[in-house]
Amino acid sequence: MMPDGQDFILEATSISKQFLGSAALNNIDFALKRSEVHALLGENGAGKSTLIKCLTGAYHRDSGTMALDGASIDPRDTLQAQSLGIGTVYQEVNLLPNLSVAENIFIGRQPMRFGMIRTAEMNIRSRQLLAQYGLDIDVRLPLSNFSVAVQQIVAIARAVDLSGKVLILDEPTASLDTREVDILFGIVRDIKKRGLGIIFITHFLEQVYAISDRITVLRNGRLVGTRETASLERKDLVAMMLGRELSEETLHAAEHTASAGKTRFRFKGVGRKGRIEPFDLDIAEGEVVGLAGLLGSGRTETAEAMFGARPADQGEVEIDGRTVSIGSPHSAIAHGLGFCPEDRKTDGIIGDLSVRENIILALQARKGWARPLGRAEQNALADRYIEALDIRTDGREKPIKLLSGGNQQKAILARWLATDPRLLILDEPTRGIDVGAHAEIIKLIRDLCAKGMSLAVISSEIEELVAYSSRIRVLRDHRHVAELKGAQMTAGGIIDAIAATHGEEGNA
Amino acid sequence: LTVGFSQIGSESGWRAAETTVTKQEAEKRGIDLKFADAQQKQENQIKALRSFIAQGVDAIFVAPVVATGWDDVLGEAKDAGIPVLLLDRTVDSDKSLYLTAVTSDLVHEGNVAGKWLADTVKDKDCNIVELQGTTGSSPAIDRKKGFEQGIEGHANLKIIRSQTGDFTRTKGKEVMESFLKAENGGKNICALYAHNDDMAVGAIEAIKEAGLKPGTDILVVSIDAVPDIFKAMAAGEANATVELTPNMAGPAFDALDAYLKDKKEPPKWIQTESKLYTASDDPMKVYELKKGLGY
Amino acid sequence: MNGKYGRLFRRLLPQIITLIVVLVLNVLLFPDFFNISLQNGRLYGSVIDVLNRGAPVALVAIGMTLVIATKGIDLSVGAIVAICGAVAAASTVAGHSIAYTLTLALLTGIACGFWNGFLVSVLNIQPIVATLVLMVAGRGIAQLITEGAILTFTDDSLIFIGSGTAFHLPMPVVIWVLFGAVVTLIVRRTALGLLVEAVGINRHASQLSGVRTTALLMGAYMLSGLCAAIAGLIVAADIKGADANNAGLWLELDAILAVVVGGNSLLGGRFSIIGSLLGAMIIQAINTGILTSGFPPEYNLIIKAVIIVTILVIQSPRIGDVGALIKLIKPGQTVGKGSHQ
Amino acid sequence: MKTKYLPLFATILIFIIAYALCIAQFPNMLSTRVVGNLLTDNAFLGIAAVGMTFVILSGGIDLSIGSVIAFTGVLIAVLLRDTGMHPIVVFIIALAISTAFGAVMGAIIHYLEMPAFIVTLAGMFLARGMSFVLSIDSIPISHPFYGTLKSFYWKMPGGGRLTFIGVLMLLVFAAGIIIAHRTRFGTNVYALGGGAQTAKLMGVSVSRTTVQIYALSGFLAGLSGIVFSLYTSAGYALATVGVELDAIAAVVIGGTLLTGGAGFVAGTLVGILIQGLIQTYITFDGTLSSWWTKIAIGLLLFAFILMQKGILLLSRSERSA
Ligand SMILES: Nc1ncnc2c1ncn2[C@@H]1O[C@H](COP(=O)(O)OP(=O)(O)OP(=O)(O)O)[C@@H](O)[C@H]1O
Ligand SMILES: Nc1ncnc2c1ncn2[C@@H]1O[C@H](COP(=O)(O)OP(=O)(O)OP(=O)(O)O)[C@@H](O)[C@H]1O
Ligand SMILES: [Mg+2]
Ligand SMILES: [Mg+2]
Repeated sequence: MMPDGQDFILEATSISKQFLGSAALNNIDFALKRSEVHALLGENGAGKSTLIKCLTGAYHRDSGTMALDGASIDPRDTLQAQSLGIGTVYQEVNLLPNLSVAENIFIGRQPMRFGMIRTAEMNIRSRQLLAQYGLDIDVRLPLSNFSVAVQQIVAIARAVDLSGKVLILDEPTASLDTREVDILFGIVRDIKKRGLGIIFITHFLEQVYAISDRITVLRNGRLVGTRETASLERKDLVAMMLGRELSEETLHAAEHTASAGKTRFRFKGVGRKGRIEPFDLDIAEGEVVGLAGLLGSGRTETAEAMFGARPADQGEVEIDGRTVSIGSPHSAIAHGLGFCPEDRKTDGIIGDLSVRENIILALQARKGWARPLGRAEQNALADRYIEALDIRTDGREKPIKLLSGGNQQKAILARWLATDPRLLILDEPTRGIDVGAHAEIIKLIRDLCAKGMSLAVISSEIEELVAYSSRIRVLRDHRHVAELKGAQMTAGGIIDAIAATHGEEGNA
Repeated sequence: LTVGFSQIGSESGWRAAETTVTKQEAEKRGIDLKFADAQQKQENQIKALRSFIAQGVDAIFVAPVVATGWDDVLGEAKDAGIPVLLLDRTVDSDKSLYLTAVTSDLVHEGNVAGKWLADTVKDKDCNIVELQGTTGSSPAIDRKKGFEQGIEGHANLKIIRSQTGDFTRTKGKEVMESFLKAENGGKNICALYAHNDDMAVGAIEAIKEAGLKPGTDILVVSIDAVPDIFKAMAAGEANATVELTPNMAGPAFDALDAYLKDKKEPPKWIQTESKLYTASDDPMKVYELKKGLGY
Repeated sequence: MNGKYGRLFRRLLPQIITLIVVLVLNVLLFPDFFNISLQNGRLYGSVIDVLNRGAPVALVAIGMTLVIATKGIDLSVGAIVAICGAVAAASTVAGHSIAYTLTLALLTGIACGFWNGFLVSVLNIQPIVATLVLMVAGRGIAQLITEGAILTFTDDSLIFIGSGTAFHLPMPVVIWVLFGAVVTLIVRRTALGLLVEAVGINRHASQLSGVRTTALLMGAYMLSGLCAAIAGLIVAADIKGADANNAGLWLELDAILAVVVGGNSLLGGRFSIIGSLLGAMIIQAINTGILTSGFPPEYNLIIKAVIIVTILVIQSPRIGDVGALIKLIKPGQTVGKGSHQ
Repeated sequence: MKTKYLPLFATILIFIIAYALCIAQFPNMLSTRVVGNLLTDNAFLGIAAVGMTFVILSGGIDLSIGSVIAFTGVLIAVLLRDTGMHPIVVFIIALAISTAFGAVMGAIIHYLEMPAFIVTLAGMFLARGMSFVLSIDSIPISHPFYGTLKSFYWKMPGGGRLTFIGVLMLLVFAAGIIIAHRTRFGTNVYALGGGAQTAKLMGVSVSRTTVQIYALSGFLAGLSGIVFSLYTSAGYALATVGVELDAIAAVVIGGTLLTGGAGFVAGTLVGILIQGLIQTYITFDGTLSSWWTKIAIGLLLFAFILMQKGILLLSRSERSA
């Protein structure tokens, strides 16, 4: 062991940060070693993202000191942090949708000649960079042309390329499937060998154990402790995070018994040209249909066609035996559907509105503008869901954009639960949600089904799908290719069904 | 015969009347008039002139929005052999660049108004408030200058407040309201001089609403002679106006005709009359005469 | 209840203070500013002038507030003012009844708003350009109706709208106060306000939540058209004539300014109609102050610019943050406050 | 074809179609005179619109340019009249002032977090007011250097003139295109338009870029003022009222999104030409009254926007089919 000062590449002592009276960080000490992957864990709203932002100059900490390589630093903004060799992927994909993929990767450090950007060179280098992640896309296209997952990979590639000393990843794997996660981990191990320090935030405990060397846990803005991963039991880790034990029963979901009632929703030949091939799907009362597939396989498109977000241009929908037309979200909601979209930042939250208003929005929209929910009623609803879903907020009037990512996700879920839908479509509902809440939500899904609600759930977490689905649809290249039931529904079975596609990734 | 006419725009009733009269005059003579409205912008007028030249019209009429900046385009017209006649305002380019200018004398108009006021109030002390036209426009500058010249040497006449009313009724009324408040409910004011009739008509409303009698308690003199001021005059609410005739095109066409037929060079400036109208001129009759001219 | 009004008061405090400061400035320049007397059964004085002359801006600002809340903007209001004034004048001159005339003018305004709303919400044209079309063409339409002249009328009931008196107050004042109150109540007592804000902040997410974004956008522009129509009636009635050339000229800029001075964000979302109305009064108080001050007109614009900048600097989200001011003077220094995500 | 360039191609296509239609009706419009005029008459507008393009690309707006053009013109005229300075010195002074003016507006917008619309609206009042204070009269400029500059033109076959200012505009556009697409500053401008917060997290210096953008717009407005003073040989406080709206319209017709982040400097050039074409067409027609002129401009504007939408929609559905 080398002496202390040599050992740590990044050291932060007693970092504090207040937001309008409420303390987000309270005297946090944090030290990152050379050549280590350091997992930063904690519940939603524990302060992980805030700590990252303080370290990289995105926020100005109220107090505390920082040192990089033993020398005291004080990054004034992210630009300076970058030039110090700290590369970061922030929690929400923070890239510019209007710039090309290559420009996103190279902004601020484009290859230049005679004061001009060498675009061709930049594009070639971007392609090479992304190839390491198994991504073969046209880097000249605007980033917004690609799915969240691709954007996530671009963000990672950019940060890795930027980081000379420290790489920080804030929930980078939230929207990636297993294959991409494996690729990412390969790269992380690689740069770890090069002597960089890596901070890694995630809510997937398997990933923590797969990659990290040490773990730091935060709770309510306070440091709970730092441990060697190898010597920390999973159960103890959860207890550190939650401040209580999580019962085995909730952690490991019991087999779900399909209690299929009578078929309620029937999608016949529904599809949309160029986006999703026509498919048939019946959903019974109390049933959970899981949708599995690789990124870009057409799961979101399926959901959008069902909900009328991008209305289907063929096929028909029957509800309780009657043919209905679903041409817009408004009509879908009127027919008892709900849809929790995957990209919470652009499709989910109404940033400046309060948590309360965000929660009641869909219900209010369904009732129409002329029948406003009374204030007391709104408060009651909001409070109910804040409690039920354990949304961490300073109160229901806090603008939702100021909540932590996971808590935003819960509020959006609450918005739909408040409408008491008969069929709820969830696109990656547990993205960014902590272990405790994760278990809660899975339990909630089961309860809802028991009460007769039908669900269609899209998730990249296959274990999770297995845990609560009655049936699982497998998608490939914008087509529904298989349906797994009962005994077929094992993680291995699903991966096999998906893997049949491997090699010819959907690029339409 | 094709004549291109670049009009400033249609910012007031007077200008609408000028356009109407020009079209009527052209029709009377069987001339094909190409009309271009410049929306108050000199650059549009220059563009219009260039287009006229490109089209190869026989002559160009232009009512220039501002005096400066015409040398180039007038030079181009000259090169192309197209005579240019200025209506209603002149330019400060070389006189060889245009055939003639048919205009009134803006300074003179103000002067006539000033003289009338001086003659009317005689030796009595008189505080004048002035409603200026759009700040920076040549009628506003010249009519102010002319009026000041007209009352020069009469120490009893004093302009106590002067503010722009943008040549519009609404602003005329609003500004007059503030003058009245600021000058002891209007009791300090003896006369109003407005750079155009529209502002005067608006101001008359304000004076009435303040409980004073326009035309008696406060004398009202203005310029343009649009029909509505004659109505006010007939009602005793306005006292005098100086006419700016909308018929600039008539004399211009005559000059053009003579020039094209007999190569007769017209004088460089054809000045229109700046006639003073007062209540003694049978305002209702003038009103009837002017009503149909498109004011 | 108390808390709710307390919040409202706090939200409007900067505007109220600004208005007071501007009024105090006026009094300094012109000591009789607050003198009010009763003349012919009507209150008379500079303050009344401010309320009265501010009517068109105030009315237009009501509609503009909602349009801006949806992340839009309506440049055509000035033109709609001209059109509706011209329509009303033409209608009375043609001998139609006052009821017919008013209905026609107001419907015209709503129709103009419908056109804007259609371009914005159905054809998805950017609001600034969509309304630019009517801004340019609209004044032409108004001139077409009046043939470029000032169309004068003598119908007393129409004139009453502009220069009549009710409760000792000029009619325009009564109209804008009442109309502002009605719209505020409708918007706040129903869910409309919330839905409009949601659309303005995140149109796509709102739509996915079942909000009828198209209809709401349409409604906002139609309200803006209606407001402009009422303003058009007032402007025409005030001078007993429809001046298609000048009625409502540059009114859109004043209205937008009023909305912003009223503390509303041009980026859409949260809005306050009362704030905008206060903003309109602040602007009118400045205008009236400039007129009574007696400075030469060449200085009007400079004075206005300086006052507006001062007001906005004071109301800026960064005020109290002395660091920002220092930073403005010598850029490069950091401010010890977090930026928001 | 890359999606990105679709709006640009749509605009160019529309321009070509529209020009062809005009020629079908007025064969005279196919002359070098008309083409030369299109460039010369719109030179000042085009130059200012390049600045406006950058501002709009960054998600801002600059309402002050019309007033700044007028102010620069008056300032130049006053300085040339009252001092013995050479026009080139005067130009440099004028450009320095207009650039500084823009930079200060940019600083206020950024550091005080005030909306660009309002800051530049105040700037518009201020610049116009300052020109009034300098002189309410229109001041002619008769310096021989102006004559020299104006004598630089190329007489095209057919009688049209390719003037100094017309070429200057094209050069400014060329420079604008290079700056937008080939410099870091250009990428930063687009980045700001895509989201200032995000751009900041990605390491773009938002403060510096904002100040630079408005300074550039101020600089180009000043240059446009110089061109306008060459064009009219005068300085006049009431000149170029409402030019900001023309410039915004040109930028938007050229396919740039007002929300920022997407668009092209080259598109603005086409936008300017389209507007010039509308005006030329109306003058050639010559039968429209003042009001029909306004209505026609509005309708043609609308038609162009619709056609653009249509072409975009068509090509999108074709690709996804
Ligand atoms: N700009 C802000 N203003 C006010 N409060 C904030 C702001 N940003 C974060 N917070 C609050 O600070 C706390 C910590 O948030 P943070 O985003 O760091 O949580 P996190 O640990 O990253 O959670 P998650 O796992 O959900 O991402 C939360 O309660 C959040 O509401
Ligand atoms: N790995 C990839 N490589 C190239 N293009 C991709 C990739 N992943 C997604 N895309 C593109 O993004 C588009 C949108 O994908 P989308 O996210 O809607 O699919 P999905 O099946 O819902 O996936 P998920 O929900 O897992 O993100 C796809 O149609 C595809 O064109
Ligand atoms: Mg977080
Ligand atoms: Mg998806």
